[in-house]
Amino acid sequence: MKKLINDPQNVVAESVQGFVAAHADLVVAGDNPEELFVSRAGGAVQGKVGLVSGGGSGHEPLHAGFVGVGMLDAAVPGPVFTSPTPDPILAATKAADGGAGVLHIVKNYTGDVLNFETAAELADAEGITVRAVVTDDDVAVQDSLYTAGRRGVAGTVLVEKIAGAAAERGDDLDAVAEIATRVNANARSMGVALTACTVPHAGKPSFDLGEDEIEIGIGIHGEPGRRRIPLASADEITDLLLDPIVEDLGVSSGDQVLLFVNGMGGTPSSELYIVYRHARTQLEAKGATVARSLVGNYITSLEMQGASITVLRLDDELTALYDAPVHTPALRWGL
Amino acid sequence: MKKLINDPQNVVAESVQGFVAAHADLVVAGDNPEELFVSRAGGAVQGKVGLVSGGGSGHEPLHAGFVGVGMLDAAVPGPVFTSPTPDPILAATKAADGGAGVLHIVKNYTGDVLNFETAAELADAEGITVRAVVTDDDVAVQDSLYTAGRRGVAGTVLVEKIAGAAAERGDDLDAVAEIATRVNANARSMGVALTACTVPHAGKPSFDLGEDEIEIGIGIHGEPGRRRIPLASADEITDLLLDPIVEDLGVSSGDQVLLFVNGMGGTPSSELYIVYRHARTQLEAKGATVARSLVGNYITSLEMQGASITVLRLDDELTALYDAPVHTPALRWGL
Amino acid sequence: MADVIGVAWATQWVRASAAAVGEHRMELIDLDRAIGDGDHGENLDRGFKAVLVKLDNPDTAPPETVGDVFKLVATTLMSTVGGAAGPLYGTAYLRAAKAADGATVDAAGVADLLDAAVGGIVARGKAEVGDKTMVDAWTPAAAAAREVADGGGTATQALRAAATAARTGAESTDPLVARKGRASYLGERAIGHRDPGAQSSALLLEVAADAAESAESAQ
Amino acid sequence: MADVIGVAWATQWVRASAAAVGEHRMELIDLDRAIGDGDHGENLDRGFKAVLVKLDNPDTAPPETVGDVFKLVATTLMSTVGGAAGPLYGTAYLRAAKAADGATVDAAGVADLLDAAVGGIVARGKAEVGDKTMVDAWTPAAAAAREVADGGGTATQALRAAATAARTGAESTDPLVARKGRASYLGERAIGHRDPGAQSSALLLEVAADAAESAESAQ
Ligand SMILES: Nc1ncnc2c1ncn2[C@@H]1O[C@H](COP(=O)(O)OP(=O)(O)O)[C@@H](O)[C@H]1O
Ligand SMILES: Nc1ncnc2c1ncn2[C@@H]1O[C@H](COP(=O)(O)OP(=O)(O)O)[C@@H](O)[C@H]1O
Ligand SMILES: [Mg+2]
Ligand SMILES: [Mg+2]
Ligand SMILES: [Mg+2]
Ligand SMILES: [Mg+2]
Repeated sequence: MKKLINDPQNVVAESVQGFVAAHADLVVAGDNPEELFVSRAGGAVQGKVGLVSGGGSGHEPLHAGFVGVGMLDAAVPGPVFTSPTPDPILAATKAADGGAGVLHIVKNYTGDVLNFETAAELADAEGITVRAVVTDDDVAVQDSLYTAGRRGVAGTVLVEKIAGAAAERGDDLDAVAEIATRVNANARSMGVALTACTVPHAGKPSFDLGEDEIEIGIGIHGEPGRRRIPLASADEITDLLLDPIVEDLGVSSGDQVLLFVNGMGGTPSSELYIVYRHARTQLEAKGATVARSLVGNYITSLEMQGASITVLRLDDELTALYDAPVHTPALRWGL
Repeated sequence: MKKLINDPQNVVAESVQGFVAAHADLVVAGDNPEELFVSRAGGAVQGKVGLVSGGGSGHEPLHAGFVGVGMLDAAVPGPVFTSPTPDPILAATKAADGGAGVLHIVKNYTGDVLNFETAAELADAEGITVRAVVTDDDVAVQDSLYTAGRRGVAGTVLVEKIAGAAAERGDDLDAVAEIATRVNANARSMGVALTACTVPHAGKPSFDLGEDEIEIGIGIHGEPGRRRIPLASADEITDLLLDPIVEDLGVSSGDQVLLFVNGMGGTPSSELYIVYRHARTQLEAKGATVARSLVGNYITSLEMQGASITVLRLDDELTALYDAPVHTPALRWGL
Repeated sequence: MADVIGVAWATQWVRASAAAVGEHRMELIDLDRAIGDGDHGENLDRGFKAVLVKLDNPDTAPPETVGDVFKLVATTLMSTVGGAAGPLYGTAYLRAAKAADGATVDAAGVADLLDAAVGGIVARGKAEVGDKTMVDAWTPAAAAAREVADGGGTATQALRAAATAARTGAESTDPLVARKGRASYLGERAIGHRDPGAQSSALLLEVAADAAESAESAQ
Repeated sequence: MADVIGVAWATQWVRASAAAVGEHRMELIDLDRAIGDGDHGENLDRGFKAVLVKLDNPDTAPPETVGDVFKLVATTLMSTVGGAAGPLYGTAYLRAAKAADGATVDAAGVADLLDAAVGGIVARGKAEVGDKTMVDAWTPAAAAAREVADGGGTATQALRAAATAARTGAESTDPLVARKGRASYLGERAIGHRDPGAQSSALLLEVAADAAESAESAQ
């Protein structure tokens, strides 16, 4: 295992220390290292709905990189690929509460759902109204009685951005939750891994992949994908990711969409743009208009080589909220 | 070789096509695919000094990602790790010329210097005044009669940002060149590779590194570094990079510095922040103030795992120019 | 032959659990790498290490009942393990703590606390037997303990029967497709792999029986 | 025995160069991977392929003199190779084109054009013999051709002598520390590796001699 780390046990803590030091104008870490969370430097915004997200670490910049004006109020980084426990989620929820209630944005994994649920109960007991929106945009997983449901992946970034803008313009808790639900309902994602990633505490790759194999339909935790196929061209791989998205979302002529090509951490941006290029061409061939684009490493799996494609169907309100100013360590415009 | 690419010959062209499609509000590509360059969407700004940079591809977002308001006017992406030829540099220079002359920002490599030199002569013959600033911030290479001089590496990003702001505020060509020279003179960098990268046309890693070895003092072209050492902790590696920088730059108590931790493309941002954390602590221990920070993938070596540290000594003018608004695909604030 | 077990056993079980989880950390990580995200061993190891720290903290009153021990385990796992296993094991121990409110536990008491644990896991995770989760270990374990109790056996015998059944239950997950948790994303690819949570459950119940037997033989 | 070579030879040399560079592409890449950035073979291959396209373009007038051929090579390499080798080779061929302005070249002419090429490379790159660059191949090549010319040999003999000297010159770079180009960053680590530009130079001069000899034997 080759990493720029010290003790594997301290990876998350030290990384967050560096992160808050580098972005002290935007974010602070909570006082208690046992209940690690990151929140806006200025404290909760009174009267504004607070947005809290979190989950296992290793997906940076998600979530802490999206704390700031127009997006999250607090983020809870758990151990690498492991949902945080209820205590730090509760602490973050308190820090984010400006009296108008708090929205939990939770990626659909058993651990995340259970720990956020408990934290919400505890927050409720302390008089904070909490609503949760669970993201599940990954079309690689079938949503059926026979699975834990679809996973929350890259669409979560768009939920955080757009719901964050809704909260910033003064929407109440129900309205912000409705927007977040709407974004999730209109977003679909699918990912591919060219290489595995290595979790620091495990010290070895999360799966073994031959030199000519790739994993299609991976999640963001180094788990194996739906199937393993021979290495193919970027255009072919793009089709394998995009087709199920387009089908599941029912993209049709005249649709305005946001096309988000996300890197898994170890793929150069030049390759992401090659994927973007073909995905855009294919969407346009379907008669859709790619009205907004996002290309880069936003929700990663450590140093994994690979990418995911997310398509979000836009309406005028979602577009306006996406365009609204945002100022966070990892996403910034208009400010 | 595992990459999200189609034909290795088309990597740069297809990637640039995706890039300009995704950022059509900011950039356009020149018409002639034989003379590939990227320039501001609105065309040259009349009366403003034009800034042009370029070099081999594979370092994205450098340079095309820095074309836009407050930074470059045009960028010339050569083949992967190969300096572009004079023709596209000339074409970019013409596109960037708003009548106030053009500054070439050239990283100090024999090929880049020679090709930009020729382009400048050709531009001169067409009546465009060109000045060149050659960046050479890499302390891993000794600047002596016995080398091609120090290399231009991550400091180049800071030169482009700060000189870009000077041009935007209306400085004339000599003044912009003076600022660029000043940034370069006050910047020092050094890098480490944990893994090699694979140039698409070569199809195999640029060097072979054992599972427990790292290369200290690498450049940005997958070339081997100054020496190979056993894998060490992030803090130890950070010291190995930072110490020569601090010594060469003569960082002393009271200095205001910008600390830039740059990823080589395949290293997760969590690790970059661990490096940042220790580098910042060490600089502060020397009595310096880390007044500005930049952490992320800005000048990469394809999918290489590794990082570089750059320290720029600031003065009030450089700080103000660094803070000035910038709106490019890869760097954006204040707009 | 002792037919009741008490706080000494419970404390010894916890210590042995921490040791066993530490020892099998990598095995559990590897099982989870195969069909999950490779953190199960790390998560439990972090949790049980924290339990030990609490248990040995001179400032907190030592637990007086079996229930006290389980409560300490429950709250500590809940606040240190995270992931799916944290809330699931946390709830299991919390319900077991409520079920074991006396100073000692007989065979029926063992069956009761295992039933409570199963109830807690199912309440949180909604899994059934055959879904390839820890439920596949705990459910047969509780049933086996009940059978011993109903047949007039001792607490120690009930625990051993539970441990044996849990191990068989864990092994029974090998050929299954998962319907809950992360492994469910894999579809058919999960076949042939043991569920890490079922494996850790069997491990914990085995050291529970070991602790009871060693207490007994020490008498 | 022919003592002059002309446009047919020059054209044949260019075609053979493109073939040789294509064949040795990976070898040159590997040499450059070791002490540079691994693109030298790719760069030259791209450049000479473009030269062939220009040469075979029915819309452009076929070159009439040796100088015309070299000029076409010079401008095409300059605008397609990039890196250090593009301007250096480009300037070499450009200066050689000026030196070879007649329709044919004798042994002295070969020495003249090689001298001009060396002059061009040194003017652009400022390297000296011993700096571990292509200069280490071209300089002895030019000197060897001059010796043949002064001794009354043929153009073909001058080229063969140049090729042999260039090969020896390329080999002489193996033990050197580099003082110019990318390899200079490596310090002592460059020792034991051949300079890729010197190697490609030897290759080109070898096919120059081959082209002259095959033209001769065809006569
Ligand atoms: N819904 C569920 N019901 C019961 N057990 C579950 C459920 N989901 C997951 N588990 C158990 O949790 C184990 C995984 O735990 P762990 O790896 O620590 O958490 P995570 O899956 O969040 O990484 C699985 O092996 C399985 O036994
Ligand atoms: N200053 C110089 N003078 C002469 N030859 C040089 C000089 N710098 C580099 N070279 C030659 O160029 C070769 C490298 O060419 P190439 O790999 O195509 O370019 P780059 O170094 O830009 O990648 C070296 O092997 C060397 O022979
Ligand atoms: Mg996990
Ligand atoms: Mg090169
Ligand atoms: Mg797990
Ligand atoms: Mg090279």
